[in-house]
Amino acid sequence: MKLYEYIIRRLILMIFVLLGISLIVFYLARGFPSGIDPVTPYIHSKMTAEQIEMVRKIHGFDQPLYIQFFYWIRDILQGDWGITGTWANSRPTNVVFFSHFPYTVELSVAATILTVAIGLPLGIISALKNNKLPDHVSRIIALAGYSVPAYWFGFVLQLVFFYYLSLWGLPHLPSSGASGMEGVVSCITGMPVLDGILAGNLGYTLDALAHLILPAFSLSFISMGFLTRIVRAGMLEVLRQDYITLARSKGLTERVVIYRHALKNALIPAVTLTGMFFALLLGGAMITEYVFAWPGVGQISLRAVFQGDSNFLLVYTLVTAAIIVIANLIVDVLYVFLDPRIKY
Amino acid sequence: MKEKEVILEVKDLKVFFHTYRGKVEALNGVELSLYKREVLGLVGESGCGKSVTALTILGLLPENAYVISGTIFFRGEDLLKKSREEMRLLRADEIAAVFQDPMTYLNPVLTMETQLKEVFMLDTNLLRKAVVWQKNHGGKIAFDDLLSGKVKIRDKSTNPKVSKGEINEMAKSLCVDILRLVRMPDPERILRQYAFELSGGMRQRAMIAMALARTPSVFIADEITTAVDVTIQAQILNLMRGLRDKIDASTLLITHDLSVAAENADRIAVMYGGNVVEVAPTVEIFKNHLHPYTSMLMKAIPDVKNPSERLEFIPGTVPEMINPPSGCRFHPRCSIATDKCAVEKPELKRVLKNHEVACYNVAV
Amino acid sequence: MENSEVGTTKSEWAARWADLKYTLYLLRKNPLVMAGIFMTFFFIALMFLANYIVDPKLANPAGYPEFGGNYPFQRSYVWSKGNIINWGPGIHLYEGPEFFLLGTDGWGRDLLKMIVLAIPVDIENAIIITLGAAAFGTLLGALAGYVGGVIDEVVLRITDIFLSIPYLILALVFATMFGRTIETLRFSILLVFWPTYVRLMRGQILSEKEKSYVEALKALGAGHARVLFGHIIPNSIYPVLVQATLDFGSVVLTFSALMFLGFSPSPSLPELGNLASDGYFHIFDAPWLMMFSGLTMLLIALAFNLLGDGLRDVLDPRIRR
Amino acid sequence: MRGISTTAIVAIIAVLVIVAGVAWFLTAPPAPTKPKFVDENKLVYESGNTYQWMDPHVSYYQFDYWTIWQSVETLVWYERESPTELIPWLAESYTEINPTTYEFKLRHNIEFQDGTPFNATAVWFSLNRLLIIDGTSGDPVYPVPGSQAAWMVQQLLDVSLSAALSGEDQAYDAAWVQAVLDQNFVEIVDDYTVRIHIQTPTTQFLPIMTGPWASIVSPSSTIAGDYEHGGWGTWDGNYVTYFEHRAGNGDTAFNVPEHGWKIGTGAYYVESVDPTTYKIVLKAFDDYWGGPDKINLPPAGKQRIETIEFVYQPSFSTRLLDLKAGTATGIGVPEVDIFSVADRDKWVNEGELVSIIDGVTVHGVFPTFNTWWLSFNTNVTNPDKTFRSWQPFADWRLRMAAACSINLTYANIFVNNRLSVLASNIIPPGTAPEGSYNPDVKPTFSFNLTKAAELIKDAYEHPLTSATDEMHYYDGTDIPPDVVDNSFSPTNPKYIEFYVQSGADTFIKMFTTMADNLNAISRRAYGLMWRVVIVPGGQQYTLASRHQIDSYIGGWIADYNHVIDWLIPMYLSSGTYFSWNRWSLKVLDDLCDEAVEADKAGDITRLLEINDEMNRIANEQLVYMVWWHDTEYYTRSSWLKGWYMNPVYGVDLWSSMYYESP
Repeated sequence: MKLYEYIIRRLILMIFVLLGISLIVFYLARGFPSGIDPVTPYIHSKMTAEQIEMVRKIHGFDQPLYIQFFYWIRDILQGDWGITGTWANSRPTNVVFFSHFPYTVELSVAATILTVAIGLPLGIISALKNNKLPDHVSRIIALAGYSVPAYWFGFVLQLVFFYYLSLWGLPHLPSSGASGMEGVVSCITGMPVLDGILAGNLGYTLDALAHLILPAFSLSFISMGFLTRIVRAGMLEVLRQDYITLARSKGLTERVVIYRHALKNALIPAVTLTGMFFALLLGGAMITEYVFAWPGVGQISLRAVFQGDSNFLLVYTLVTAAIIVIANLIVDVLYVFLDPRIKY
Repeated sequence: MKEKEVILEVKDLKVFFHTYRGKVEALNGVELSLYKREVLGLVGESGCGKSVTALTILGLLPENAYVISGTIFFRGEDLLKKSREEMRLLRADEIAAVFQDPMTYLNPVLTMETQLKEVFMLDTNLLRKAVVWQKNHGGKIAFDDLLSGKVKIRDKSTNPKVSKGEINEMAKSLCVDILRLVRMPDPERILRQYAFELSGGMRQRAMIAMALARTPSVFIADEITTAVDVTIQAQILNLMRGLRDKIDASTLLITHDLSVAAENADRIAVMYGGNVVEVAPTVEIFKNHLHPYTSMLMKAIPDVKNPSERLEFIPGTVPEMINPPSGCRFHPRCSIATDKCAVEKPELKRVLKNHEVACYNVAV
Repeated sequence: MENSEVGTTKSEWAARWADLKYTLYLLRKNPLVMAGIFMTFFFIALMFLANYIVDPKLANPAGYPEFGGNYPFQRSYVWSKGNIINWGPGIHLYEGPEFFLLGTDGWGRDLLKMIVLAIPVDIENAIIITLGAAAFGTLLGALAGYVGGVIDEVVLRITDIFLSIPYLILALVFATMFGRTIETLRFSILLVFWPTYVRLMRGQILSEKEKSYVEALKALGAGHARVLFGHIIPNSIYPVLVQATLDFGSVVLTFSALMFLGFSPSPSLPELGNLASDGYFHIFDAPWLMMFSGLTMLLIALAFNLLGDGLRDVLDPRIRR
Repeated sequence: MRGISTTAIVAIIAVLVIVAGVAWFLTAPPAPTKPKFVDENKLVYESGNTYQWMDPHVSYYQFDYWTIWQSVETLVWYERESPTELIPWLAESYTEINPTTYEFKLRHNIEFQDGTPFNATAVWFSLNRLLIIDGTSGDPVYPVPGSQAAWMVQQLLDVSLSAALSGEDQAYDAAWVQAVLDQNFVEIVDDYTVRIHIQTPTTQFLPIMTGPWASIVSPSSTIAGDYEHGGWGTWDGNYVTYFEHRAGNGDTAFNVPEHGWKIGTGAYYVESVDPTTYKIVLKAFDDYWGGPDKINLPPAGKQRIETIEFVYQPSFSTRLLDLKAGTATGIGVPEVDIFSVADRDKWVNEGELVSIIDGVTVHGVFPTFNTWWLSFNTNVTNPDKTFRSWQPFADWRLRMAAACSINLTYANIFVNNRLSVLASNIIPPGTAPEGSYNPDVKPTFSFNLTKAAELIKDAYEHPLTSATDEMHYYDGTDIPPDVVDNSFSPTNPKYIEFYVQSGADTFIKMFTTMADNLNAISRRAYGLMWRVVIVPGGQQYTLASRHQIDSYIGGWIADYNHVIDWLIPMYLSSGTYFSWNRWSLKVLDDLCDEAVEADKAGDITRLLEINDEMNRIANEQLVYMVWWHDTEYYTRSSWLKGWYMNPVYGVDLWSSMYYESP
């Protein structure tokens, strides 16, 4: 099968997956008394009862659930993603979502970079020093990474790098938020750091970076564990291979043997993992964003959950799920370029 | 036949492996000496420690292996006393090896070019001078010229300034040459390909080329013919023979196939259970083999003259290395064994001119 | 298999037993996994003993007779004077009849005792959730893998769907819809964790199905159920065990995370996430509350992850070779 | 296309069909629009606050008022339509016989919740009980004399009998009780007439009499409750013995009416109080008289709410869930979270709070008589009560430097989301009498870091070493010149701490900004370090009252809406906050006396002049850094009708409310 055929096949499957997801979430979010009436966000003080009824008719809120679902799909396809009550009243859901998405993107990128920067070396070290002290140390760090409660770690970081540092009058990191200087530079990309750079405002950029450090680190510390583990396993596997013996017998230096011959093979699974993590983060790291009051989609979706705002939740799950599925696909396609042996 | 100078000498080499299941005594007291420009065939059943010997000489034993005792003298220096870095340098330009299964021994995700070029890149000094030489004399340096020493640049003079691009060019062209040398068709294409895109023979040649590229003085060929079918075997062996005339190297030809050894080797050392039991020139060993194990091996060779005769097989099996038989490891399977054999291990001693045997009961 | 008597012959089980012993031997050689085992045992033991070590009545803030339960607010977030840890200025230092090693929570309850009482709550729920997810996932996966065909496809797509829903959102929405009860929480977390096992088991079954002994059994006319449950599943259960042990940690974390986010049935329920959320509003003036409850969570998760990690290594065929 | 396996498609369609089918069968009936609390005719209020004292004569906390106001009543109370105008309530009428004597005619046939009739004895008992419980309800860990409500009335009487006002601890013995009773505060004329004698005439007498402290309770039930709780045996029927017990045992815990308390005349009685979950349940008092013209009951035909529950729920998200799920009628929403209930953009741009949750109304925002200020304390003592030689805020330069280190306008917009009104001085808008709030009195500081730097540099070069006139020892004697040592340097570093209560994110953010700005100036260069200390709520006041901290963020809700009520505690050297901060400015003291005089004489114009003058001086001296006047908002279910709140106490009163479909 050709590569493009494979991709097309996956894309078609994706559509069905997304359908299933929205069906489940739709049922959960709309099917229960405790869910709010989806028409609410559409209503504003000037509206008459007739107008409200009209809205109900248009979006099929007066229909039974399984019919509402098809109304909803129709609206989605027509690009009408509904109105959300979360965070700001009477706003098109997509506007709200994509106004907060950049923050999540910024956070995810930073976290992923950190993850790779820390996790990769750790994994390699612990593979090379297999069952020696460095191995045990880095393995324990990794294990701690994925055993740590996200909010607790965030809190410890805040306590140390915000509270105690500021207590002693030392330069300290901000405890929460994405920027301490709202509205100083015009919003172009929506990502504080990038905007700061584009506006050439050094102070703003540094401030944004300072806000970014803690949440990014606490996220990366968690995903780092998994990366370290998989890199280590991969390296151990590869180092057992015969071609490493040959490379050594050629008299190559250890550096070349490891970084040219071993790493490239060991990296393949790591790439999958990193890709998946990035996708998951793009879905919004709810708890971390909640603890650090980071205005990303994760935090709003949390608010949406608490407010029972089905319109937002539906779009949110749909988009993030799509991101995850597509990320899967991209990773699989990446294989072809990473590993010459694989063909679709 | 006058004494030749010894280039590699292994004395009483004991190597043990530690595994979850216990201690494996892979080598116990291997005695071996390789003369300059000769081919020594190392013969034995699989699992008798041939490859381990090779790896020990290369200094590539896995972590769980330990050298208990012994010495390996190469040009008068003990390899076992050398640091890892020294061993690396040695591998880089003195001792080269070719292994048996070319599929697993070539890196699947790197192109042949990468894997071949990096070998030349080990000695950029040489490349630089080659580039300079080209600039001065015009024309083009082929790998043969380096081998035959037609181009006198093998000296330790300071390396001249040459751009990286040129060095790469040089290395590339050398790769092409060397692939031609091992009789690979269309080298440029091969260089762009990956291991899995090549046939078994080609992989084997590629590996030989890599070994060759260092113009080594000791050349360890570990079962190079097992993984490939008979026709390719022939080609490869011819290639080896051809190369032998070109490069001034002594070869340690490790094989379980007596006929291969017979065709190629000047001398043959027979190994059994981690010991060398008999060493003699090829002709000698075929005419008059003294060790009972050797004679059994001989019987196991099909005879073209009277094929009707059914082949002998060696009773018993290769000894378990975890707790090997005491004394002479062959005695459980030996027809002429005495009580003494079960007690103490026979030393390899010279019984005839250039013919050594490790057995108590050989009648000379 | 010379005797025509089909089924789990002695030799087969003997082999499994030998394998198990070898596994234990390997475990003993691995320091990390030993640490994991000890910690796990510690917590499990604590789970059973907690209610004897600490009087559960103390979870009820009025359980301090010497204070008559009056002015509970005044003893909130207390840190005993003379405790070795010094949290810096602004901490209300308490000089009173009893000494709180880890300070108290908002109800003036001894945090150490509350943590001891909380451990069983968390571990019990985690066990229920993990076992539920594992059992359900395994059975479904086994079925899909063994039967194959359309059922396989259907099951796979469903797991696809569940795996692509963003982490937590499903659990959150479910919990929101069905109210704040322990049962709801358990089920909502189970929803998040079961698909992995389906995938895992299915893969195992597919590889196991091809093995010759299955052919042999079939040839000897063994029933499907017998082949599946008597032979295939037992032979491919190891990875599920490992996955379950590894998941256990994250289940504990997820469970307490939901509690932390405010899905707790009652704010005074001694549960780690609940204690933490009480502390969350006082992270700067009463850090100990969140610090120690979170630390306990970390330790529990760490224990099981160490165990699972070690098991995975030990059961790795490459090492067992 | 061969790529896709047909089985896959079949399977997927199968899935969809199945799930759709499931959805079909499980489709819940259309959501019942009626919340649970409506069916149960119950009002559930969830908040992160807990009651502190359930006793009306003890409590001094806004949250307690909320519960108390539902169950007790006073002689005079506020007109519902114009909520700052006073009307007779339990009293039928009142007359001012002379500036120090008021006569109250009491309403007939009003019954307490326990069935005993309301009469003059009850009034006598209640008001004297208040005086007897003088500051003795202090926190046993940190006794805070006079922190409680008694002083409100005591200021009208012989202040020497008040720990709060006289400053010295009282010996709460029989003699003292007698002395208090001898003041003859309440004189019983006949069963339904009382005369109240005060010693300092004032126009604020009636407002004071509306406070919860002045509420009238049923003697029998109250005494019974206290005896049972205090374990004092059986009552001999003599009120004096009870008072002696009450006073003598004042340091013991106060009655937490776990099994209910029917002591008031109000619309609801306390059914139970759970000290473990802080849950308070109030039940409708069926024989409630309904207030004058029944204004305190729902309109005719509307059913009043049967049960009121105050639930402690620390987690805001849980509260939000309950509100949404229809299990809570109203919830407390912290300022940091208001915008997960209301629409921030609408608020910041259009200035109206609009709920974004179905079936929820946000009432507000309303101005309250509440001021937030940063106190600068002098005469700070060490924990062992010895005088501390480091007195940073005795130095005007450091006070001014701190005040100049933050831009309040910016902070109120970007940090506080415009949820408050910037203040020019401590008097909130709307304070009686008319014109007390004078926006022309401007603060003397503004955001200016260079000025701050200059001031600190000056304070570093010429440190204040001699005691200034507003400084004196704890016991009031003057301080010799060589005791104070405000010198600081990198080799001899000093700290200045801002105390703020946990959870007050706005203030924490602002303080951190100030500390950062100031540290940037003075930490390296001069070794002067500023830091923010976060403490559990209320602790900053306790520490301040013990003169142990340099400065804290203070917030004060007016006890009763009158300018004197601000001037005395804020500016009089013996006034609560001023005495905590250990300030004593002779000029202000004199002006206070003048103001009181003017007030006695009813000379309002003079009073206002003095008021302005005092504010002007305070601004010059920078005794406080006044920040802003708070506002209030209320998140309630839209089903709750007839909603109204009393601005003086910043609480909404539910007795006249009822449920109706929005």
